[in-house]
Amino acid sequence: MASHDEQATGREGVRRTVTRTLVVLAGMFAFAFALVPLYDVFCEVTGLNGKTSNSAQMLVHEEVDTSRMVTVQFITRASAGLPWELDVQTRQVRVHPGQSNEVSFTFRNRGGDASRARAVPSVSPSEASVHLRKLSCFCFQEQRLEGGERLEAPLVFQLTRDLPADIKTVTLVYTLYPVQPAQAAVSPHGPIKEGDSA
Amino acid sequence: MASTLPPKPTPEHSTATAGGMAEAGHARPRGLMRWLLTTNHKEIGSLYLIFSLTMFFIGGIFALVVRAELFQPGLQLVQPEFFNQMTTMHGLIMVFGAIMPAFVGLANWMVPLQIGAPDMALPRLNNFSFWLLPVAFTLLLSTLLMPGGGPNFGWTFYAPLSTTYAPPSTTFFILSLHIAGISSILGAINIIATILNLRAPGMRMMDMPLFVWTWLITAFLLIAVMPVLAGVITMMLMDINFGTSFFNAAGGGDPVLFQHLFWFFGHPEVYIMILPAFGIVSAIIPTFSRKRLFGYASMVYATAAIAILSFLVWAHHMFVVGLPLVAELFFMYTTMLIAVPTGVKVFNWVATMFRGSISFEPPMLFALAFVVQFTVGGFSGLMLAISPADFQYHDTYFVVAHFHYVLVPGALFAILAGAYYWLPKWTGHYPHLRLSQWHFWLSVIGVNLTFFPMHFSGLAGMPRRIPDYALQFADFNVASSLGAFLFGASQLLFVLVIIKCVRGGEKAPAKAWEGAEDLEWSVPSPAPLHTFETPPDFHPHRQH
Amino acid sequence: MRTLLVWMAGGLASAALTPIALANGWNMPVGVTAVSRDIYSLHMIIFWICVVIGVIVFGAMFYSLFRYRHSRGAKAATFHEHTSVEVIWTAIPLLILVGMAVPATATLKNMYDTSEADLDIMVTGQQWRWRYEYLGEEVAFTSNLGTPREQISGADEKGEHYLLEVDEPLVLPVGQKVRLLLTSDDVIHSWWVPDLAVKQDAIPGFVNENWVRIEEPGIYRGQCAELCGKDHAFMPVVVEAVEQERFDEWLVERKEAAAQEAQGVDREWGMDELMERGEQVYGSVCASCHQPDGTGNPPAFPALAGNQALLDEPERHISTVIDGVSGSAMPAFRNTLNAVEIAAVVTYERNAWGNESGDSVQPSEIAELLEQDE
Amino acid sequence: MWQAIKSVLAAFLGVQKDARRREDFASNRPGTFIAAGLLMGVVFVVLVALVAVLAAR
Repeated sequence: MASHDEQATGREGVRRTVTRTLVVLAGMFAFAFALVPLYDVFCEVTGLNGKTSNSAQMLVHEEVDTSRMVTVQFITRASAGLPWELDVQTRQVRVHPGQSNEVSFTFRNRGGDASRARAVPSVSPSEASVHLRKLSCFCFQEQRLEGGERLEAPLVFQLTRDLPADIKTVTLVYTLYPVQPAQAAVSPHGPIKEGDSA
Repeated sequence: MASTLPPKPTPEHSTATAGGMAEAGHARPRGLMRWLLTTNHKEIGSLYLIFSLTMFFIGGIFALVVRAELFQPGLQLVQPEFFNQMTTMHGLIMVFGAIMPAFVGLANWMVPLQIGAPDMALPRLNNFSFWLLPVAFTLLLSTLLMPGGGPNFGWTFYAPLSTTYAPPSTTFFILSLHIAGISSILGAINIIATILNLRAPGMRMMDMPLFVWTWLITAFLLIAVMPVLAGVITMMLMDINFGTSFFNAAGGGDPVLFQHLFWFFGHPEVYIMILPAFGIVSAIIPTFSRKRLFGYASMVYATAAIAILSFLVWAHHMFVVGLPLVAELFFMYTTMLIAVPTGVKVFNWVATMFRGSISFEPPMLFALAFVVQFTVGGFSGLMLAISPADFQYHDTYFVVAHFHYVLVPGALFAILAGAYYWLPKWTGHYPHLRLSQWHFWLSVIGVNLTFFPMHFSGLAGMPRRIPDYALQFADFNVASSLGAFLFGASQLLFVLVIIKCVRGGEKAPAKAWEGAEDLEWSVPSPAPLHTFETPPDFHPHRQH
Repeated sequence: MRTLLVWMAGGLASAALTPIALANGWNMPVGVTAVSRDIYSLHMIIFWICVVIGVIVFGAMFYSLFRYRHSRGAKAATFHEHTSVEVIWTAIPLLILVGMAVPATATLKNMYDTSEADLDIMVTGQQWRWRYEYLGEEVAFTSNLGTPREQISGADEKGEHYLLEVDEPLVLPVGQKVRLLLTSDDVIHSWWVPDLAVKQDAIPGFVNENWVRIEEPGIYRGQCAELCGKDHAFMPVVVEAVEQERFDEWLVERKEAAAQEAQGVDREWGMDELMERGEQVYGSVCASCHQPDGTGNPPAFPALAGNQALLDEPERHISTVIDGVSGSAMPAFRNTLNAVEIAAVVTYERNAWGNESGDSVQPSEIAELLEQDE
Repeated sequence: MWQAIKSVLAAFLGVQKDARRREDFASNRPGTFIAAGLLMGVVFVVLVALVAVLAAR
């Protein structure tokens, strides 16, 4: 800090200060955008917000914990602007941690025209989302259905053994949202994969 | 706005002496062009202050529309759509148009005078950053006339209400906020450059008056968080216009992310609006106690501590969005800790008064009211920090009471205190004593009548941002509305005081207040247009 | 001097008023759950701590103002720091805060323990109503503002529960742990009942959890707490807590009523019947945006009266009501209204306010579209 | 460095002796203090987070 300098060198100091603050400024602006992916990573690691991974995970081979049962509830919802329905074959299952399970979901396009949609998952309590591993899920990609078409899609998941003991119920909610062509093109949260409807 | 400037608050003779100074060989432009092109820190400071006062009245009128509608249950004057625009605009204008520019204006005027600098480090940039403001706020106000109306989603503009569900004018709202943000950033750069480089020879950092210190720290906060705000609103802009989904769950985005980013900016922003107030009060209390500020070093350190902690508490605005338990606890603890350095400040002010020699001129009255009422706001802040209790307080009038106590009898009273304190230096005259006292007492009564009952309506269960309410909240709202109109009307007295003070009044000497010691009191009153062209002699131990 | 006296009088008056204020129910409600009582006591503890600190600090301040007045000839001392005093007044608040943090942490942990619930309820916020689903019970309904518009505009006298009444309250059993799962169809809402000390944001695309165990039967009223657009003030929450037996009966009644309504689907409905029912439905779910006279509030809420596109395209009219419009305030009513209600309201909209299409929509047609057999 | 850390800790609490403060500001090495400040900031966050994690158990 140029506090003891004379006025003449003061101009030099001003230039230096301005350069430095501009660098900090640019850094902070970039940081704001960096926070978006950082937040996603943070959420995935800590389970903040009940976000789940949006790509397939590997099965963790571990012994099934038969000493306790966890209830997994499934709730399906469809948002406005989409003549689709999403149903689940069973509303809830009781599983042992460590075990892998399969549940079947049905998509149906009630409308007359083809359209695209994406099921957005959310897990509650959010702490459980770190321990929920999806080996296969329809939610990894968007779906395209012709008018009147129906599609069965499986969810294969595993609750890992390190699921905290106080979590006895895990609720998985899928909300169907319409996909507008523009939306699919640019997403800050990674590319949305085009799924095949078969 | 600029063309209707009231009589120049800078002393008239300053124009007369201007001729032979500074830009030798160029005749200084006169009239409107003089104000458009000025690079003088005192003139720009005055422009900022006048702009901020104008915005204060516009934002105040919006508040009075809100209070008039809330005077009784039922919808009488305005429809909910318009009511929401009024609450939103009131918040945006008061935060970005009134409080922040007022502090920048005070900094422009006083920082060079307090550190013995001839002007701000970057005078032309200074002019530019001011003139961005009228552009930004004309644009913002014009959104009210656009189809679908202006912003109606609260000053916190939570997504998706402010993106997918927003009125078409939102793009212009974002643009105006960008411009205002750039103005703040440029102002901050200028202040930092001035403070770090242009201090009088011999003045070390720890010799600087606290107003300079608090503004230095505030400027760093601005540099750190305004770009984050710019980032957030850019993301909004992209979500609205370019089909991205940063905050749109339908495209894999997250509305809660918006709140994290907003409050990462928003909480330091709260301190941006209060730290310079600490500086002003820390100048006034010692002056009128005729005693050195108690714990100068602690004050500086506490300000720095508050600034650092302000980056670690943002999620206390989000206790009910469903954070995990650990996050909830973390932010509760950090928020409670911020009470410690804040408490230190209040204790130091009281200790400064203890065994002083106290007199009650208008600046001191406002400063004392600041200490008491800001502390009341601090107490409710401490209550809000208790996360389980916040489940009941959150988004109610209790919160409205809290932040208005911090910002109105807090920040605003400090600005008024500063104005009364430095008016003799700006105009060469003391403000009219009787009128100032009337202004003070009516303001104190008005402000408490407005905001104190809000604690009760909030605890009784009244949510904020509603145009109509259940019958059990009626009495509180009658009181609040009456208080608001009283407060609003009494601010007209302030305008009267300023006009009278510019025109004439009791002449003030260079050292207008007996106990005042900082460098600004060594130049004549009114301060000539150019001061400290040769650096003053600064004796470090004169003050500390 | 006079100044000082006024200050002190003011201070004393507000200090004296505080207990009166608390006694008159201006305070946070104690509520009817264990959690609400814990929160209330935290609130009161921290309040009294603030009062004590306030009395000490302001006491010292006003003492100084009084005692060391310049007008009394006070001479200023010269001290300006005192490290041990500073350390003490830093350490004491720190200790008080730690003391506060301990019970607060315990309460918070309890509030976060949603495990082992007896009943799960899905709460969905929608501009501007709440939808409740009793998971596993096949019971679901929406809860709209019950206050007539005439009371809001001032044409009628305001009722006792003005703005805090709904057409159908959420019915919960007392003594049971009820888990609430909250989400939203559009913007962020917040479900709040002060007596239950539950306030939780409902966020589109995400689910939040909270829980409540009500101890006393009664009717508890609250409101949406997060700004959610124009009618934010008009989406109340009403919870009716009843004994377990009454709750079981209510569930049965609810299911029977739904079954009865479903029967109405198959028969042919007359125009007058549909119009009458439609007007009723329109008034409770559509009128707040599209206005009672169908003029709407463009651009956000289009007019229905004289809307040529609506009259020309009956299929699109129906599908808009069933599926809503993405990214707008127009929700999908497929789960909110049944086939009869949808048919009635569409018929009403096509034939009211000078809209004279003359066509009527039968509940059976809607039912076919919805394929409610699944 | 130890001196810098002590001063930063004092800053966190907002309490500092005039003499020590004078010493700090006599040294013309802001770098040390910024480094110490950042370090203590991180330590502080980790500490509070740790307390929160333990309390949540």
